[in-house]
Amino acid sequence: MIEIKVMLFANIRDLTGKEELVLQVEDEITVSDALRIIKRSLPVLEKLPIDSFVVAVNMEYVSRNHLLKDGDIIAIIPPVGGGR
Amino acid sequence: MIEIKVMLFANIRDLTGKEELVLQVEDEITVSDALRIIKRSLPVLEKLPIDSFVVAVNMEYVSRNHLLKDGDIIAIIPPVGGGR
Amino acid sequence: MIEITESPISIERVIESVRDSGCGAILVFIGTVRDMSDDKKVLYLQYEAYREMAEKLLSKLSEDAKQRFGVKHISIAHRTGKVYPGEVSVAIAVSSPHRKEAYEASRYLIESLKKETPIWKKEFREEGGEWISTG
Amino acid sequence: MIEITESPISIERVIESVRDSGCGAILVFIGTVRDMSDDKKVLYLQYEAYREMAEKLLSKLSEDAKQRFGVKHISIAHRTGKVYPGEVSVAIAVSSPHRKEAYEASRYLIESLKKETPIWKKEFREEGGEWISTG
Repeated sequence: MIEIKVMLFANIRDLTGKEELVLQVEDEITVSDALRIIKRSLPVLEKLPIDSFVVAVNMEYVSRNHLLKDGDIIAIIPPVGGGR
Repeated sequence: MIEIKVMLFANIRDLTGKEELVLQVEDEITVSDALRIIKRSLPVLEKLPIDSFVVAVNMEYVSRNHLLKDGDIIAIIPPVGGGR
Repeated sequence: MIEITESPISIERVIESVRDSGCGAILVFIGTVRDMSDDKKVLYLQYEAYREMAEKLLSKLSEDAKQRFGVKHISIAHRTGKVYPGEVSVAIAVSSPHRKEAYEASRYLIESLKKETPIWKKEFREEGGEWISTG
Repeated sequence: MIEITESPISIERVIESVRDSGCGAILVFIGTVRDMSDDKKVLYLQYEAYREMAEKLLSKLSEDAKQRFGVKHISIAHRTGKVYPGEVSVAIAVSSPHRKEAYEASRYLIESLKKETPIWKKEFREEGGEWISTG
């Protein structure tokens, strides 16, 4: 059993009313897997294009097939960059 | 008889020990004429490449054949622009 | 100095932190909240940051800019929470022996900050709030 | 605000003078006196200006930059007299709705100021003084 902490921000936080989740899974999973689990547990997220959002693991941007280990912190990063 | 005030700065001021001169001439003269008179009255100026310095009359940069009138203020402007 | 903070930003402190008598140029970028957005009156912005990651990325970005442009010191301060029109949301100071490098590094820093740093802003107008991005 | 002054420059005042809640970007260039020049220790610089003409040219330059780059406010302050290493010799603040224009205008202003404004500097090192120009 491994535990992964999920951090939510901005419009994701507004929509779900949550700042954090904890995923408990049997074995190491990829970022894609984690996103699928998160979307299943928070159906309201279908209102956002989560699949286009970048993801950071332990504060580093990673790709969708990055493997998550016990104790990892995954953050879903909505688009940034307002203002010229 | 017309009177022209001459303003001196920086290395010209250091060399001559003067901040101002007054030229009194019979008639309107050009900037070139004025420079010639100034150099004659302050021979120490031959140490500086005055002929390559720009000149302002009444706070506007002018060419060497600009005509000076009574009451004009002529400033000899050594090179500026130190620092990158 | 890299700082993501709930408190008002002191421009003086940001500038002081990059002063160096070996540097002839300091360039300071100050981003302030505008009172209008798309012709609508802005009440305030709400900034939210993934603080630890933002600080880490901005530190990395600073090191990167120092190497790349040869500037000497860099300080970045970014507000979080409610920021009202006219208030400072971000300040970036760069000091450098010569000015050309300071301009290049400063521009690079603000563009990179806006693009890459996990800091979000929600704009509150009279008719409600909206998360803003150019992404 | 255009100011050629014997007194120390207040960066805060220069910045305050361009603040405008319609402008999201303020860019501040600060020129300071370096402690070394060509590997020689600098004691101080002596700035001398043709004050009236310098103020007139800088006002014109500011109007010119506002037109050309569409920036909103410009303030320029330049010291005269003795200025010691680490002290501010010149400060230029530009405010603008957006940052790109502020960077362009700021760079244009400092380059033009250095090239065209009748302000001279004499550098005093341990072995004496020398008028400096790139002209």
